Formats: sequence, structure tokens, C-alpha cells
Amino acid sequence: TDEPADTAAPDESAAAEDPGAEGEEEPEQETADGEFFVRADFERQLAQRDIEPEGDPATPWLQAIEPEYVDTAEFAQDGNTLCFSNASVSNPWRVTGWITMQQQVEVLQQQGLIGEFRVSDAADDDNQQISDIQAFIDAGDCNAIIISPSTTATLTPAVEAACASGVPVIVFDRGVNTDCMVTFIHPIGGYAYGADAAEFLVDNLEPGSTVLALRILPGVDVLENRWAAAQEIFADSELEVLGDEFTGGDGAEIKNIVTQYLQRGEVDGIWMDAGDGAVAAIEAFEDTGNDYPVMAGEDELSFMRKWQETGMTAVAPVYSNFQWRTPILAATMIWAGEQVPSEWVLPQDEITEAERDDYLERNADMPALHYAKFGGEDLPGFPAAWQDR
Amino acid sequence: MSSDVVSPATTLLRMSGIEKSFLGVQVLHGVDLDLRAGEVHALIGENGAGKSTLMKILAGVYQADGGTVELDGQSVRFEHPLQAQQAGVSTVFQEFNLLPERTVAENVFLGREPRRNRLVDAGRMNADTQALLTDLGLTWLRPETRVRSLSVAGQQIVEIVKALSYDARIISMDEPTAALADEEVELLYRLIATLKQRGVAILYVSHRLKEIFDLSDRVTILKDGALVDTVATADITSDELVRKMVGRPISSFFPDKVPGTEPGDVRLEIRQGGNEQVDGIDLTVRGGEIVALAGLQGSGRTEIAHALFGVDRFTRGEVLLDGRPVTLRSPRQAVRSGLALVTEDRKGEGLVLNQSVAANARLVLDAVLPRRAAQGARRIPGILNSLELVSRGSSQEVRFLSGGNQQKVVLAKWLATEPKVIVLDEPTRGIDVGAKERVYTLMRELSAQGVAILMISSELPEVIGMADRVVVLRDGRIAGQLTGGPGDIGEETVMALATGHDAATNGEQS
Amino acid sequence: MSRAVAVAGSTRTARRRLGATELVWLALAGVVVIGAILVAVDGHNLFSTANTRDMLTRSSLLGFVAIGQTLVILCRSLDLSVGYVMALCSLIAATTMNGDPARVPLAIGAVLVVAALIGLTNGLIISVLKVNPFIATLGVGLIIKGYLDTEYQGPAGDVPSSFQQFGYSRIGPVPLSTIVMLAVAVAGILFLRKTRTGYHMFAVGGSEDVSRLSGIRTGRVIVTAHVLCAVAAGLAGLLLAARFGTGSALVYDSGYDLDSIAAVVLGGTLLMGGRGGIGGTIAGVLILAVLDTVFNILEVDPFFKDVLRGVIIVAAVAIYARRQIDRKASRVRFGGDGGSGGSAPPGPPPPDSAPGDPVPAGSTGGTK
Amino acid sequence: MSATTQQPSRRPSVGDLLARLFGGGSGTVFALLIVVFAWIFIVNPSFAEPPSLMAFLKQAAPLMILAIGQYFVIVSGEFDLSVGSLVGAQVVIAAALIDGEEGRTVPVILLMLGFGILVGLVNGLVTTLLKVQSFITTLGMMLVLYGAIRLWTGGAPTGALSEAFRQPGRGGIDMAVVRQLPWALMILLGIVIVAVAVMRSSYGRTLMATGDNERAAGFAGVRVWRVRTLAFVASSVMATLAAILIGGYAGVTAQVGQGLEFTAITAVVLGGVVLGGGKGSVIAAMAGALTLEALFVLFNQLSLPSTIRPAVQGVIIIAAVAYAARERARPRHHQEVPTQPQPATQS
Ligand SMILES: Nc1ncnc2c1ncn2[C@@H]1O[C@H](COP(=O)(O)OP(=O)(O)OP(=O)(O)O)[C@@H](O)[C@H]1O
Ligand SMILES: Nc1ncnc2c1ncn2[C@@H]1O[C@H](COP(=O)(O)OP(=O)(O)OP(=O)(O)O)[C@@H](O)[C@H]1O
Ligand SMILES: O[C@@H]1[C@@H](O)[C@H](O)OC[C@H]1O
Ligand SMILES: [Mg+2]
Ligand SMILES: [Mg+2]
Repeated sequence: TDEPADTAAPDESAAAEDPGAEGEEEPEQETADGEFFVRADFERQLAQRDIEPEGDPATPWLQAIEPEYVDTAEFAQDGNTLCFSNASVSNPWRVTGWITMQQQVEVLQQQGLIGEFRVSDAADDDNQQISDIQAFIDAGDCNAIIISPSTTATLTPAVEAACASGVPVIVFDRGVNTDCMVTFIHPIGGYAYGADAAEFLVDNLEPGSTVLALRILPGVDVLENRWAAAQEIFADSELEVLGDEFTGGDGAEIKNIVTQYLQRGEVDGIWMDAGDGAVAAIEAFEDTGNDYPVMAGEDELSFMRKWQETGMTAVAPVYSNFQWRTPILAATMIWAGEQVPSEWVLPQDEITEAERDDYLERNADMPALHYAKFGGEDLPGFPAAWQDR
Repeated sequence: MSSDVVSPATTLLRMSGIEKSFLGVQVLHGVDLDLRAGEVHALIGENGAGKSTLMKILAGVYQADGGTVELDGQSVRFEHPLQAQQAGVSTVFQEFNLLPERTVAENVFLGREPRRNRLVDAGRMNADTQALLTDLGLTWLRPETRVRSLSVAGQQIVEIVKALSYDARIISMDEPTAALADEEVELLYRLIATLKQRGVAILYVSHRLKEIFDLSDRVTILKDGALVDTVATADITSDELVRKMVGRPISSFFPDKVPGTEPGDVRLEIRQGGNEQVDGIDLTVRGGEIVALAGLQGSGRTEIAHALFGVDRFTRGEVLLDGRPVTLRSPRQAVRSGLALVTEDRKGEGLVLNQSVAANARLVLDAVLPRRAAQGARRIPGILNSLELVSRGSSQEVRFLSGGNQQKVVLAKWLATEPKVIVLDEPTRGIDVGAKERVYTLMRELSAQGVAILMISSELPEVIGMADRVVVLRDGRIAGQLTGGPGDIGEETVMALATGHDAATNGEQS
Repeated sequence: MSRAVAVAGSTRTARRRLGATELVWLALAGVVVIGAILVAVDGHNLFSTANTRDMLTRSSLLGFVAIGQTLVILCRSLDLSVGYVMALCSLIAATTMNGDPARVPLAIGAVLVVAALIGLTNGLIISVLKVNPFIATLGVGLIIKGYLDTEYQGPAGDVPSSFQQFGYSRIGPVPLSTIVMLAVAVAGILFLRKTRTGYHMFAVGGSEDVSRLSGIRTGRVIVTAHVLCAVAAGLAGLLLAARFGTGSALVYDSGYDLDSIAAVVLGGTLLMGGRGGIGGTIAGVLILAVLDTVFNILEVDPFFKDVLRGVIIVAAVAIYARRQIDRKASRVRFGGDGGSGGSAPPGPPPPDSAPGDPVPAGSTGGTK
Repeated sequence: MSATTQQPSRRPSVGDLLARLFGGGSGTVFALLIVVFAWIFIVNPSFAEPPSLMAFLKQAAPLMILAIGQYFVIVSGEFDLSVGSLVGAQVVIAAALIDGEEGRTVPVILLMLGFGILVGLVNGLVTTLLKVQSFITTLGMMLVLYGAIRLWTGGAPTGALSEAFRQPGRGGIDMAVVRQLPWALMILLGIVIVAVAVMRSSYGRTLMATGDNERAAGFAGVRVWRVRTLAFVASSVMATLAAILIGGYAGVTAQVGQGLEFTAITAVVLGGVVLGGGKGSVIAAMAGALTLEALFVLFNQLSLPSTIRPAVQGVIIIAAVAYAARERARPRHHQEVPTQPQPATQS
């Protein structure tokens, strides 16, 4: 079997997941188990937000920030069976992306660039996904394997096995602790997301105001990074963080918790690590007759619509959903022997009040739990595919 | 089994001043009891007198609140049944005490499975059980048989075998014959005789006075948890015994018919009823008539009751009520058409033990006649009074009642529906003389009101003492019918029909 | 009539010989055959080394948990904390090993000890505090969850590749983990069939009261079952660590608690205890694994998988229940094994009262 | 409930007084409830103000309703693990079918009730007629609902709820003092009254009896299959009502309803209702739910780190149930009372 390479991938979660290795290079960062803050990555991501990505802004899913291209000639081939091991479609963000991905595949299948598109879904079960990947390797007829890992660290050995099988491997969204794959596709990342949200609150709230942090669940590295960054920024601000609560992304739970905090005292700002259920949080303010908070949600439509309708002070941080198109395109590029960035960092810009109405305009017919920056407007299936799922 | 014979005189066990309360209610008040090697010591008393409780204290199931237990002069205290067993005390409990899903052998050796180098030796376990069974002449019982597939009687036998297998010096038996018919009772008699031979001391609880006099050397009488007396059985008559036990003389055991009780029209009729278990059943019961259904264990009596009541079915033949053919597919329909069934298994089929007396008594009304339930329920206190129920109020959970009183609740439950035909399956099983007398009187009263009564019983005296007609069952078929009314029918005749010995039976065949 | 019954009795006997376990293995065979056909229609081969491998791999993890779950369920208990135990143990293993092959034995030891202690806690809460197993183990699960969520914000620890072998290496098409799991299963079967404690688990499951009155220390039996169950979950945790290369808390969300119970019941063990066994459980686990593989090959929609699983589990149990029912109906009064013991009068019955003997009185009975 | 009220039999303590009021083994929950509330008031007196209490009851209503439904099933000796996914399914159905159109509100609610009844019927009939232990039946139903709903909506809820639909769960009558008298509270009270009436009715008694001793109930003419099936239907209908309140309260989210079955069962058991059936009162079951909700509030008021809350919850549940078990276990009545209630039917 396959040694897990101890070389830490330069992506945030990888570093976080491999404290030992990182520790040697960066003595100042905490190496305690499960600590989700790596200053180097934090700073790099914050910097990346201001770097102009290469490529056509009209197709952000093909843009890349400071790409280092790798040669893929060795993988050039006519075979076009594409295999995708998906962590799950267990939340609206992933559902939206998954539809986009399928639409992208359809286009390329029509063009004959992709033959069979074989998918397995692990329903958020790491062990299941390891088996799924193993099954793809054993089947032996995948010309490329796309992996959206359910958990960074735990999927590493499986991904390494996939690489070892000689098939080009593409990883996206959440990372793994190895750089054996041809390309790792992801938006700037969790730190940037968390920072966008936190900075907005810092800028828009009076010093001394109170902030409540709502989180989905502990232990998901992408989400932990978001919170880690926020803590970092709140730490050197005048804001008082009332608490951070896990809501399981359940609207009722969110509303209960917010109501209880309001019942205890003032809440001036809400920070969320993912926008699902943001509306429930806002309603808690309405129902208890409190003024709207300054709010950081996500580019999820129900939130953005509520934002527009209430005219509250808010921002929609974005964890670019259009990234679901990129791995498909990357696969075809690799088969064609074209170069791809070894780490393909996609742009990730939050939606501000200025752009809000424009995005709502564009997504007017989209369902509530849809994501504004899904980037599928130009695909033939639009809009039907996203409307009636 | 141990063969060392101990001289009869030696006292093995002495319990003195035993106290026990449940729920702050004292049920044993300083009871003294001593057992001698090789004696059968009967323990009698009304339901709730405390017999089982005393036995369970000896068996380590309950711990006494006060008093001492001495084995061979050594004072002992059993915190767990295991300790009692290790000290040589084994018990046949009143409650069903086997694992239906396990085999006879596994049940007999439960907790002491023979092992070879630390592993259970199933082969030896079966062999040993087989040896034991042969030794007891129980050739028809097989070690590998699942207990579930045994009849009530068979299971009771296994419990006895199990108790014997401990090779104990003291064996207590709590109503071991309650579920046994005379044949098996005789077997038990033989077993007890051999045990005495071997110097085993036997503590024997039964409500059947006959057995007390047949078996016991001494008898201890409990009343309301207090010791009344311990006497040599030879020195006491059954009337005295009953008086000591009940506190009042019980005139004639089986009350006479209420004057003017006359058999009326046929209320219940079964024509050629049959199914997997019974066949060719022709049976009629008239209003005001008491018909007894006699037979050996498993002869099909309960089966007829079940089939009649819609628990099982008659797949052949027909049933008529008041001359009208009826098909009863469920107890519900049976109740609706005026039937009542007092089942033989009180705890398993008769009562919802965690519910109150009141809830139990009105259960049938609630289940079958919800509309009339409320007003029907008003009759219940009256019925309970007339049955002389002893309880801590109608809100007491029935599990805390003694057997006799539980049976009264069951009766009340059915009387509340004012049935036209009532089937009583082993109506006096495990209840004391006082309660028995009450049940008999009730039966007489009912038939005086024109209710048709079908009584299933394994106690021949009761069959003969109460029935106007006796229908005897054998192997699921009617072996014959005996008329003549209370007293005129001989026990031998019934047994002859039941067992099939002496085919030339003199049972009239009208 | 009674002769007829006797015949019926004997055929039933034949049927009864084919016990629950055999039935489950038949069901497994059925699932495999049907699955193979469907897969073949789809142009694949279910028995290709790759797929066989896949099925076995998928079975090993659930296998460990289900073996343990079988023991507690046999005792009429239940363990809803296994998922949390697995997660905790994967973390203990990974953090203890911390990349150092030399520390593997230490880690294994630590895992087993901790697991055993958790099992002990479950067992004591149930048998001493008399808390219903459902609540007891749910509660203990919550306690572990609280610890995990507080201690670990994510995967932690590092499993040396030597130990990852346990999760990845194979002997022929058979994964090492499956072999270990089957070994544990065999041990479990022997334990149940050959040791007193094993016997007593069936007894306690059948009736705690009867067991106690028969001198069994029922508490100890229940505690033992829970300790073994937790240890089995601990082994599953070790396997997870080996496969993940690290420990992960999130595993507790993957529903192994209910899956394991489903597998056990699918394996023909009575949820009310007293009957069943590990042999059936393994078949149950394999059934679920085969379904998984087949669904994967056929690319069944992940949500449709859930629907199918639900239906299949219920359907299977319904079929077993059927058998239970005619089992009850088949209580023979005459003939058949055991039945005779039931109703024949003690002592050799006189020849003339033998079953089938025409009873003259029968015809003349009745009144007309 | 009168059906299980015990006569005073020892020096009465607070627990006993309550137990006598509210049924066997339930004293603990009321004691606990009082303690938790007292504590909350001490930590944060303003919680005692009517508006806060109203808001709290509005939050708590759905779980209490679920507990009532679960009570019917548990007291009859069964289990309903499907309520969580049923709540989720119903909310998603509502959103998908109403799709923002006020006019569709009532028809869709009726349809939801129909669906709830159907689910209950299936649970009940599979359990009683096909003799599948309810633990498995409802586990299967849980999987089926979870999968089927997502299969239908492609994984994430679609559509939107109407304002009218959201009223029962979110709105109320605005008035002085309490600020708002929530509809949810009034609906809850209505349900409670019905539930108590039902348990006092003939049906309630037969339900109890069935849970206590199925066989004896059958011999007494109880149609066990029918009684139990109705209990499952009641449970599903309650889940539907809870769904209407939850959906109304917080709108649609993908995760709605998840894990509610365990919370509901925990609540009922916390209320001193015995798994395995035949014991406990519906009021106590509700009190169990209220206690749990209050507990969550207390955790929040104490600003307990949210990661360790499950642990504390676990400890408290075990302790409370253990204590109640001890109360009930006097007298140690090994013969008659199984010391280990069963999650499944004696079949
Ligand atoms: N576990 C218990 N909890 C509460 N009360 C009990 C318990 N066991 C027995 N009792 C009560 O103690 C008294 C004695 O019961 P016990 O069973 O010893 O009487 P018994 O003589 O065996 O009656 P029976 O002849 O009906 O078997 C009865 O009033 C009974 O209700
Ligand atoms: N061998 C058996 N195994 C299991 N159940 C049996 C068996 N024989 C009879 N039964 C059932 O047990 C009950 C009693 O059986 P049956 O009617 O044959 O006995 P009986 O003649 O009433 O004698 P008793 O009721 O005293 O045992 C009936 O419900 C019958 O169906
Ligand atoms: O699946 C995750 C999604 O839930 C969150 O909103 O963004 C990051 C993703 O990895
Ligand atoms: Mg007794
Ligand atoms: Mg009988």
C-alpha cells in the first residue's frame, strides 16, 4: 500500500492538518491538535484577495491567482471516461454546485470531449468515500478522477493511492495533505471568507458593539478556517464577541439561539460561517422587535433577498460556488495535454451592497437556497436545470 | 444425587422472627419456621398470607428486613439466589421460571452449565439431563426439546426437574401442582417420596388440602403474614386446618344450588367443532346450567375455550348462541355476543398488572363497549364488594394484589359485561380456600340468574362438586359425557374416560 | 386427525431445522444473485476482483461494530454510543501513534482500555442504575460527543504507514481488515456457543428475572456484553484510523449506531433479545455491503439508496417475522420434536390411547 | 393520569406529591423542571418577564407536541424513530407545493395532514400486521422519508412558504404585558386538552393496557393492531403539526427536523414514561420536553461553551432517568416488573 507523503500541500487546511511538518518551518504557530490557524496561510489568503487573477473576468471559473502551471503531457490521451468521487450533496451549496457541474459535463459530452461520467457519492462518510475512490482505482478504466474530499486529513491516503495508480487526479473544494494530484482547485479559501465577513463587521460597527457568531458544526476544516480567521480579526478590534454557537445549519435552532441572546441583551452584529439559515437569524430580530444587526451571511439567495427587502447593513461573503465547473474543464485540458495550475486558486470576492441588486436581478428566477455566484448562466441548461431540480 | 442418608431428627434450617415489608406495608410479621432433614413441611395460608415471600427470602430473592436464617446452626443471609443455591437450597417458584427459547437441558443447567477446560460441554449437559430424566422416569421429555414447545404441564415438570437437579438438601416448592393434573401429581408424589428417603427437607406450598394431608409430616399455617401454628399433620383435621387458615369455619366446600335454579333453554351449542387441536366437539350448555370440561393436560380444553372465544378458530363445525349460528373471529365479537372467558393464565392473559384495579375491572367495557363503558363502570364497585376484594383502594396496581384477589378482579372485569355465557378456565387455580368458596358461590348465583357456565378444571373434586354435567376430553376429542349433577359422578369414571383406560366406561351416553 | 397433525408436525420440524441464521445466508445469496444479474445487465461483473474487494472492504468496518452490537442486543440491551466510541478511538489511536511505528502497540492498548471503560460505564448505568439502555447509551454518547467537540476541532494525529496496512493491504482479493473482522466474528461465535457467559447472554436476553432466579449474576453478564461491544467499536475505530491515516471526530455523524443495529436485526437477531447470533449478523453486514457495491456500480442516486435501504431492511425483518408467526402456529400438540413432550401424559401412554386411535365415545359424545 | 395514579403509600415527599398528581415515576421531571427554571431566573431575572416566557413557549411548543405524539406510541409499547425525518419532509413538502402562493396554504396543509396520516398508517400496519419491531419499521421509514424527499427536491428544499403558512408558528395575537400571545401556544394548549381527554377515554385506557400486556388486552377484546396503529397515526399527525409550527417559526432550511426523534424520545423518557409501555402520563411526557428546552436555555444563559453542552445534557438525562428508575424500583419487584423495558413489541 501507499505511504502518505508527509509533504504538506501549500493549501491552508493541509498545513493545518499537518502541524508537525508545518511546525518545523514556522515555529510561531500553534501545533496543538486540531488548531485551525496557520498564520502563513491566513496572511497569504488575505493578500490573494487583492491580487488580480489571470484570465478573463467573464469566466471566473477559469481564472487563477498566481498560477504555477504544470506540464500535463504525460496524461494526454484520447480516453475520456471521467470519474467523480463526491463527498456529498448534503447541503444547498453543494447541491447548487453539483447541478452546475452536471450541466458543464453535458456540454462537453455533446462536444465529445467527455465520454462516460461516472459518479459516486459518499454521503459525508469519509470511510465510504475512501472505498468509492478505491473502487474507481480498481475499476481501472477511469481516465481521470475528480475528488471533492469530505474531510481533508482523512481522505489523504486514498487520494495518494489514486495518484499512485497513474491516473490524473483532480481535487477541489476541500483539500488534502498531499500535492500528488495534478491540480488542486479551490477558491482563495476559508480564511479569506471568514475575514471578509469579520472585517465588514469591524468596519460597520461602532467600537464596543457586540457580535454573535453562528457556526454550522465543529470539525469541518473549511469551516474552522473561517472561524479562525474571524477570531483573529475580532481579536484586534474593539468588538465584543458574545459567543459562538453551533446551529447545525437548522433554521429553528438558529432562531432559538439568536432569540435567547437578544433576550439577554444587545446583539449588534451577526457573523456566520455559512449563510444557510441566515434569514432565520434576521427574523429573530424582527420577532423580538429589535433593530436589524449588521450582518455577514453568504451569497445564498434567501439571505440576499431578505437583505434587499430589509435594506439592512450586510455583506455576502462568497465561497465561489462556480468552482464546481473548473474540475471538469481541467480534466479535458489535462487530456489535451494543456498546462494547468498545480494549485488553481479561483477568485473569491464577496458581494457588497453595490453589486447585490445586480446579482439578485440575474438570479431572479432561482430558488431560495440557490447561490448567486454559481456561474452557470451561460450553460445551455440555464435556468431550468437549477430551478426544477 | 447425594445418597448419604441423614437421620430424620436433625434440624437443617431454622428461620426465626422473619420480617418483611413492601412499599412500607409489612407482609411478614416475625415468622418462625424450621425444617428437618427428610421431612415434608407444608406451608399453607390464604392468598397473600406471605408464603411465597417467605420462600423467596429463603431462596435469596428478597432479603428479610428482620429475623435470622440458620443453616446447620450457621446463621446465613442470602443476597442473591446464587448464594442460596450454593448453600444447598433450591426452589420451584410459583411464577413461570423457564426460558422458552432454550432447550430443556439448557434450562435445567442454567447458570451451572457443565464445562470441560473452561468451555461449556453441551454434550455432557444433554447427557446429564437425559440421565436425570430417565432417573425420574420422564422418558417422554427430551433434553434437546425447546421449552416453548412444551405444554403448561410439561413446563412445570421441567421446573421441578430443574429444582431437583441442584442436588439440594432443601427444596421448596411453591404450588408445584397448580398446573398439574392428577397423573403428574402422582409422579410428583413419587419424586417427593424418594427425596425424603435421601434426607432432603421439602418445604411445600399448596392450596390443595388433599396434597397437604397426602404428603406432609408437619404443616405451618400463615395468616396475614403472621405465624398461626406449626403442627404435625397427623394431629389435625382438614376442618381445623381451614379454620386456622381462614380464621372462620368453612361450612361445606361446595355451596348448594340456589333454590329454584333450573336448566333453561340451550344458550351455547357447539356442533362438530374442530381445528388443528380438537375435533368432533359437540357441546351444549343451558342457561342456569354448569357444565364442566374435564380432561388431562393438553387434552384440548383450553383450546375449545380459545376457539369458542375467537382467540383461535374452529375450522370445522358451527357454534350457536341462543339457537342462532354465530361466527366469532375475535374476542371482541365473542364479548359482543354475550360471551366471557376467564383465562387459565391469570397474569399472562387476564390482567394488565401495572394498571389499577379500576382500570383492569373496566378494561373489557373500554375495549368492546366504549359507549356503555362509563355507565357500565358504575356497577364495578358493587361487583368488587360482592366479591369481597381486599385491596388498598381501586387505584392500587393489581400486581400488588395476591393471587386470589387478582382472580376476583378478573371475574369482576367479566361480570361487568353481564355475559350470557361465561367460560371459566381453571377458575380456582392457585387461589385459597376462602377465595375458592367465594368463586363457587358466585358461580351458583350466576346460574341462578340464568347464565350458562362452562367450567374447565383440572381439579376433579371441583368438577364433581359443581357441575351438572361433565364432558370429558381426550386427545382433543370428546371421550364421553357424565350427567347426574353435583356429587353423583365418581372421580374414577372421569379419570377412566380422560385416560382411556378401561374402555368399557360406565359414563352414560344419552 | 391426529395422524394428519403428526405429519404436519414433522414437515414443520424440517422447516424449523433451517434456523434464522441459515435463512439470512439464503437471503444474502439471493441479494448477491439478483445484484449480480442487475450488474451484468448494466454490463459489469459483480464478481470481478475489484468489486469483490470493494464488497469485502465495505463490510469490515460495519462488521466490527455489528458484532459487538449483536452481543448487547442478545442481552435485550442496545448500544447507541458506538458511533462516538469509534470516533474517540480513532482519535486516541492516531494521536497516540503520532506517526511513530513504535507507539502502535501502545495506541492499540490505549484504545482497548478506553473502549472497555466506556463499555463498563454503559453496562453499569444499565444494570446498576437501571436506566433503559436506549437512554443510557444515548446519554453516554452525548457525553463523548461533548468531549470530542471540545477537544478536537477536526482530524488529529498521524498514523504511521505500517499501521495503515491494516486498512489498505490485502491478501489476494481479501482485505486484511476483513480477515481480522471475520476472525473476531469467529471468536464471538465461539464465545456465545462455548462459554458460560455466552450462554448467559441468551438467558438474560430471554428473561432477566428467570436468569437471576437461576443464580445468574445478570448484571455482570450485561456489563460484559457492553464492554465487549464497546471494544468491538474500538476495533472499528482502529480500522478507521488506519484508513484515514489520522483520527476523526466527525465519524459519529455517519450513522454507524443505527446501521449496526439494522445489520444485527437484518441478521435475524431478535431486537428483544434471547435469540440470534453473530453468524447471522455477518450475513446482515454482507447484505448491506453488497447492496452498497451494487448501488455504486449502478450509480444509484445517493438519496434513492436511502429509500431502498429502508425498504429492504423492513421487508427482510417482515419476512423473518412471518416465520416467527407460523412458528407459533406450529406448536404441535401431538408428534413433532418436543411437541410430544408437551402434551403426552407423563409415563409411557397406554397403547390403546395412542394418537389416531378412533375414540368411540367421541361420536357418541354430545347430547343429540 | 388516573389510570396509573398510585395511592399514597409512604411518607410523601415533593416528588411523591407530584407523582401522585401526574402519574407514576414522573415526580422527578417536575422537580427537575422547577430547579432548571429557578436557576434560569436566578441567572437572568428578565427571563421571567412575560414576553420572554412567551417567546420561550413558542420555541418549545413543537418539541412538546412531538413528545405528546411519541408518548402515545411509547406508552403502547412501541417506538417512533421516523418523526424527525417526517418533520423535515413535511416542511419541504409545504415549501415545494405552496411555492409562495398564499392561496395554496390551506389545501397544502390538508394534504400534509393526509400525508402524515398515511405515514402513521404505514408505520402502524407494518408494525402490527407484519410484526416488524417498530424500532426497525420506523428506522426504515426514517431512511425512506429522508431519501425520498431529497430525491424529489434534488437534495435541497425548493419553493417557499406563504405568509399565511408561517403565521401559526411565527405569529400570534399582539397584546399588552405578554407582547404577543403566540398561536403556537394556543395550538399546543388545544392539543394538550385533546391528548389528556384521549388518555382518559376508553381508547386511552386500552392503549395503556396494550402497552402493559398485549396478550391480556387481546383476551379482553382490545383490537391491539388497531389501537397501536392509531397511536402511530397520532404520532405522525403530531409530527405534522410540529412541522407546521417549525416551518412557520423558522422557515425552510435543509437541515430542519434532523435528530428530533431522539430529542422527542429523550423528552418522553425524561418525563418518567417507561420505554416498553403501560406506564406514564402524557402531561409528564410534555413536561419532559419542556424541561429539555429549558435546559438548552439554561446552558445558553450560563454561556456554557456550546461544545460541552451535549456532555452536560447526557449527564443530566442519565441522572434524572436513573433517579426516576430508583423511585419506581421501590419495591424491588423482580417477579412482576421487568427491570428492563423493551424497545420492541413482545411478538
Ligand atoms: N414484590 C412485592 N411488592 C409489593 N407487594 C408484594 C410483593 N410481593 C408480595 N407482595 C404482597 O405481599 C403479600 C404476600 O404475598 P405472597 O405472594 O407471599 O402471598 P402468598 O401467600 O404467596 O399468596 P398466594 O397463595 O396467592 O401465592 C401480598 O399482600 C402481596 O400483595
Ligand atoms: N404442545 C403445545 N405447545 C404449545 N402450546 C400448546 C400445546 N398444547 C396446547 N397448547 C396451547 O396451550 C393451551 C392449553 O392447551 P390445551 O387446551 O390442549 O390444554 P388443556 O386441555 O386446556 O389443558 P391445560 O389448559 O390445563 O393445559 C391452548 O391454548 C393450546 O393451544
Ligand atoms: O460543503 C461546504 C459548504 O457547506 C460550505 O458552505 O462551504 C464550504 C463547502 O466545502
Ligand atoms: Mg404465592
Ligand atoms: Mg386449560
